[in-house]
Amino acid sequence: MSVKTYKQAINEALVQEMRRDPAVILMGEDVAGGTGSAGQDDAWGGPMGVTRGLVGEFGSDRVLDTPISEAAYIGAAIGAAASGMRPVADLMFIDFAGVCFDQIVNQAAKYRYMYGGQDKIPLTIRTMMGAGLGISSQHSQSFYPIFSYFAGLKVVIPSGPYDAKGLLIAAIRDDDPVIFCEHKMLYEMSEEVPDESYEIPLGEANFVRSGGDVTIVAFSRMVHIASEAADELSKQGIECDIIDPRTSSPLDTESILESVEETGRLVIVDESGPRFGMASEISSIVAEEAFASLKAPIGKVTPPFVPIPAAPNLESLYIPDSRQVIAAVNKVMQS
Amino acid sequence: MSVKTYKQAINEALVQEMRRDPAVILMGEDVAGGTGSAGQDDAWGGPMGVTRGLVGEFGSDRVLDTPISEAAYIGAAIGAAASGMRPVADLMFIDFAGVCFDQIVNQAAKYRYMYGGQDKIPLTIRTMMGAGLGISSQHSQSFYPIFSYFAGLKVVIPSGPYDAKGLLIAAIRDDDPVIFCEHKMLYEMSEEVPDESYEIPLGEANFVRSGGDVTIVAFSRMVHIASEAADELSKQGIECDIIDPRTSSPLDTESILESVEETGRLVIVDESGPRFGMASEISSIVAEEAFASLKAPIGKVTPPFVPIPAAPNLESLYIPDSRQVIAAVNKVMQS
Amino acid sequence: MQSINELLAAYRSMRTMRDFEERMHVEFATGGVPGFVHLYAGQEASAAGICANLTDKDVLLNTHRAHGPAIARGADIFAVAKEIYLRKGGLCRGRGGSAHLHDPRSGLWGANSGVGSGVALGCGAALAARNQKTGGIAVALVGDGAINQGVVSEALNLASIWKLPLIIAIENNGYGEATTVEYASAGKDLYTRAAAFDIPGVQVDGHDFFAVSDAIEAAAARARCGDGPSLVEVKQLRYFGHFEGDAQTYRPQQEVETCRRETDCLQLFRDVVTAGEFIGETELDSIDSEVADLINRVYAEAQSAPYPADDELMQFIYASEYQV
Amino acid sequence: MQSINELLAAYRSMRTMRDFEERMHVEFATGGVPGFVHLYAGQEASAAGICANLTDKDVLLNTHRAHGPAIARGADIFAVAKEIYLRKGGLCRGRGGSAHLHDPRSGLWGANSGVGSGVALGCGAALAARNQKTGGIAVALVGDGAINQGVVSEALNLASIWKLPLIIAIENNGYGEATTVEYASAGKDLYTRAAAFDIPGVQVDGHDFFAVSDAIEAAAARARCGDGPSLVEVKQLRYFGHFEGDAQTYRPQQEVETCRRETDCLQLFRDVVTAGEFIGETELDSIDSEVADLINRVYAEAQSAPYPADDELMQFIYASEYQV
Ligand SMILES: Cc1ncc(C[n+]2csc(CCOP(=O)(O)OP(=O)(O)O)c2C)c(N)n1
Ligand SMILES: Cc1ncc(C[n+]2csc(CCOP(=O)(O)OP(=O)(O)O)c2C)c(N)n1
Ligand SMILES: [Mg+2]
Ligand SMILES: [Mg+2]
Repeated sequence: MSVKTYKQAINEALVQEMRRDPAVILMGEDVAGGTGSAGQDDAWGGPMGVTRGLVGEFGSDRVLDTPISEAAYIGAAIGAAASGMRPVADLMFIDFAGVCFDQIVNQAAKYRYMYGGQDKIPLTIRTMMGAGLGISSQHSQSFYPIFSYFAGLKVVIPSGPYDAKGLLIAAIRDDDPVIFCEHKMLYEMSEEVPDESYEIPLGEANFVRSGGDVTIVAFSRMVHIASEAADELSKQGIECDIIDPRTSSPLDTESILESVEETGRLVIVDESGPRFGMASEISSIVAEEAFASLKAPIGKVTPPFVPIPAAPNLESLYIPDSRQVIAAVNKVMQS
Repeated sequence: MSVKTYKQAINEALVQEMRRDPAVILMGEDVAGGTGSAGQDDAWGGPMGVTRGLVGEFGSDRVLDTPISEAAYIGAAIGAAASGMRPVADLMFIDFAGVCFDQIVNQAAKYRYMYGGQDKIPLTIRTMMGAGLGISSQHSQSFYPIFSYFAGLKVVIPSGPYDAKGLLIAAIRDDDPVIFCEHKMLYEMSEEVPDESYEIPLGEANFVRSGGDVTIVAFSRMVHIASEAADELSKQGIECDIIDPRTSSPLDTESILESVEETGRLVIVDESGPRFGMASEISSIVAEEAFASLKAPIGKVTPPFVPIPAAPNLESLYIPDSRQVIAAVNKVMQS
Repeated sequence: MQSINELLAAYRSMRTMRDFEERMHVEFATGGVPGFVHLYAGQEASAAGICANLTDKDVLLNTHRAHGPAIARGADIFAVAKEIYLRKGGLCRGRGGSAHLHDPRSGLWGANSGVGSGVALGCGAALAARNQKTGGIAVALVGDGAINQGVVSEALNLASIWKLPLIIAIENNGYGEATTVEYASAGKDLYTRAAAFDIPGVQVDGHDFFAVSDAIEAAAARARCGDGPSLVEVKQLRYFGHFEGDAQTYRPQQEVETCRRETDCLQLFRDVVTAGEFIGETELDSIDSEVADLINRVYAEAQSAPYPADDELMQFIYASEYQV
Repeated sequence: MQSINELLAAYRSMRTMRDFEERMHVEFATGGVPGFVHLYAGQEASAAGICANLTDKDVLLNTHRAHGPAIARGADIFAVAKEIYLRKGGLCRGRGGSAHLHDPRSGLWGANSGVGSGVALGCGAALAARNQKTGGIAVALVGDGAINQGVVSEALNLASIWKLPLIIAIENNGYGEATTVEYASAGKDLYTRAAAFDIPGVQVDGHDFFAVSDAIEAAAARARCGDGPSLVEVKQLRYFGHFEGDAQTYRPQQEVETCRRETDCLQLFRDVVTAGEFIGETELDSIDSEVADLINRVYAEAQSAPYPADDELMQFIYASEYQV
């Protein structure tokens, strides 16, 4: 056990899985970086340096720099997965899913079903989501709900280092395609993380906080925004349950329903879009399955319906913050 | 006024807009068909023959066959739209959005906003959705909610010939990118359609049927399934409102809420996926905004969470049918 | 050089593909064949010439024009027909249909839409074969229309820089739907695209089994010894429409007639092998009648097979646990 | 052949780009520059050589390495700087930032991610110019890394078969992020990809303004008279990292030093123009000091500009009505 950043936890998960299983390979743009150059190898170590050191230990047969050709290398990763490998493909920004969307939602997701269950596709796609760096609307999205729409995929959205390590190990060992969405504003977050390998099962929510007055469901970075809000609300005498489902497909609706049945009040805090997103989905499930328990309309705290602007003041207005969560909780408490 | 099929209505909308405005051009795979061949020109006339005859009248400068390169020609259509043209691009199957997703959701959707409002992108993408032809999971999807997630796009899903003509004309005249989703099982459906040109505004629901006991919201082909069910239910003494919002972005929530506030009961019938889809979105909106009016949990009739199988019996089980609608209505009537 | 047995097997393979398709054409016209059906007739020398050079470690990546390559690769023809008819016992349990024939046990991978993706998936199969040291290679089929998909160019580049044991076989039948290759694809010859990615490229007569086989043999040898990918453009003509129901008004009528008369791959093959002293017409004729008989049995069985059980709908979405 | 005024303008343009970037490098290091910032320093002869041949009917499609081309195309440099600082008055009202400088009134279109899309968008600009008979052409910039995006190959093919008035300028600076072009791109020279799509392709020294300008002049003439697209590979080196903050350990240290010393585009330009009798060193020096002064004013103004008003957040999503 030692304090590790999100970044280190992810790196450690990769290292441990690559040691354990020679079928695990890594590919992506600059996942080593510098292949074939006159300078230093492993000069880049992947987006944000997350994969630094891996090519040194595992060699360039298992850590493969790629051209800027996401469709080809994600496709290749699917083909390798169908052939018994266990590839981890790096898709730098979730936004770039646009250029390889067919590979993900049509090929990877449907391969097993469409071909009658003859194959398995143990593929993990690591990708980076989230606003906060001032890099505008094509590098800041959090559209993981889009993947969660499609049967055949699993979608993981870890909110901290401990979860990131355990969920990534589970994702790599999983026999189905998993989209693993890292939040770019969490890479430097640190907490105690076991040194040894461990799995957190996909589909099991984390009960972040127990309160009893109101249920807050939050994912990824929003778990921390929700916690800030809950601290503040506690001073006002309102005690929140916070549930982090950790995966949006499968989604642990049971844990959410359990809490809502007790509290009768629900606020969802999410960085994906306000329409057809996480908040809509959970609210619709709860409205259907815990209708009788609900004492107030469900509160949703999401970004507005707008592309993501770069300017810091506008971007801050875009990202849900704890004041909005507090307001939403107060509102559902009043009904 | 004369009886026209959905296909003819769409063709007529295109012809009339191309006559009216020289900036309207058409591009896509085989939208004429046979360009450069030794046989007949306009031999294909687009998927399902919808665009037959256009190249004859407007010439190959305005009706452009393309290579099988959706990313390039949708990108080109965006560039042409930014230059003052009004392109209609044909994306044969909605499923193929996978290979040009970046162009649609990152370039077209964000062009105006990201660049500070300097441009407009009057682009229409016509595409074909829906199950029913036994052509499996990569040619039968209805994931129009995916586009509706993104700010900057508009999404139209016409349920019949009259709507198809008026909405397509509105889409072409609209100054923003519109995804126009035609249902492949509706092309031969016919009804009275005016010969002259007319617009149906995007964002205005159609009140298909007035009942008062329960509200059914349905889109595209599902409007007809809902109507079948409503006929049957009427015999049982249950009278349904049926609302066809016609566009999912913008979505006419007002009309839905108005009806639900009267009936207190809602069933959504939709062919998009059961998660993060149309049913979830509408149910979430209604649960939030008409919470007090609701007398029963909202009913959702959607396909199951599974890729689309080809076999006719399995595909039939996949597609929502009127018996399921009747069951759902009966259920919400019982609470 | 093929042995006599290999030659007879190649002939049987081509004859089986042909008869299967001629019959399918008739069955479609009379109703009862579901979905979109793309026939391979006329192109048989390609699948046969390719498959003659593959081992059971190798992977052939199919296109939507899938029946011929599936048969040539040795997939159970009864299961092929049942899949096309979307029946129980079909290769994919009736879920994929005509365009998605997939039989990994025979080293046959099904086509995907969008078209062209097979080249990328093939990179992965080839990469895995190399990492796992199986000695296998991958052959990705791609049409003259599909070649213009971005993923194909990306994959050509990737295969080249990674020196993957991959063969890209462009089946250039002159059309992508109704659009001619001359219109849709810049450059006269598609094999020249290989040079842009530093890959050797050749063009062969796709009605000539021996030309195809020789080109693939050379490319396979190159791939197996670690020298990287090759591209083979196989020029040919399809005898039927893009899919069944296509009125084919974009083609001059005599195009197919001339081809059937003058460069039919089965006739060319017959002419070559019967010119020597080892194979006689009667031997081939008896294959013909065996095949005719087989095809009758195949269609009878497929047409009378039941549909998959209703409770299969929700099966095989995930390989691992998925609990909501 | 350029007039003296044109030469002086080209020099001023390159000097402005350079000074803008050198200053940006310093400002970034000391904090205060937001987002991801990709500097163009070293590559100025490319943007200047291209823009010297464009009219106001033409469109230049930028990449993420956007500052230089924006300045060369004549976008208001104050608005450029304000956009990079994400301030009010920025080219895109502070919404796009460094990588998305966009100024359609100057015939400058902003970059998009994914990289490479500009070539497809450029096909559209070129198509529109032809249909509208404006006489305009489009020039799409694309990096040596981005060239491996599928959409680029698709667009090359499309531009070729439609004979579009388009120039594809590959700015080959040797790297895509930390990855060398030698590793990532099959084939030694990128201009050879043109041949695969039946497009003329040439390679020029990208540190030599005149070489770039001549190649673009020829390509533009071809495009304007309806002969279709051309590809020009501009070989060069970037002086700074992929983006600011890049430690550049993948490059040998002397790589940039040598280039700065021996083939700097500004120095090469100076040497050529002062070799004749019409332009003297002092004239260029006075441009240098005017530019230095300008850059000071630009940064001062940008750094002190306010952020966009909060209520702009929901503006300009749609051009037409959108009521929920
Ligand atoms: C990305 C994508 N675009 C369009 C289609 C529709 N489509 C299916 S087959 C086909 C023509 C393919 O032509 P070619 O590659 O030459 O193969 P052929 O049919 O001639 O065997 C098209 C356009 C598709 N399946 N995928
Ligand atoms: C589709 C896509 N993949 C990856 C990226 C991330 N990315 C931004 S710039 C860049 C390198 C581009 O290299 P090159 O085209 O050579 O341009 P340069 O930076 O050298 O000017 C990468 C990989 C992106 N923006 N889009
Ligand atoms: Mg073809
Ligand atoms: Mg570069």
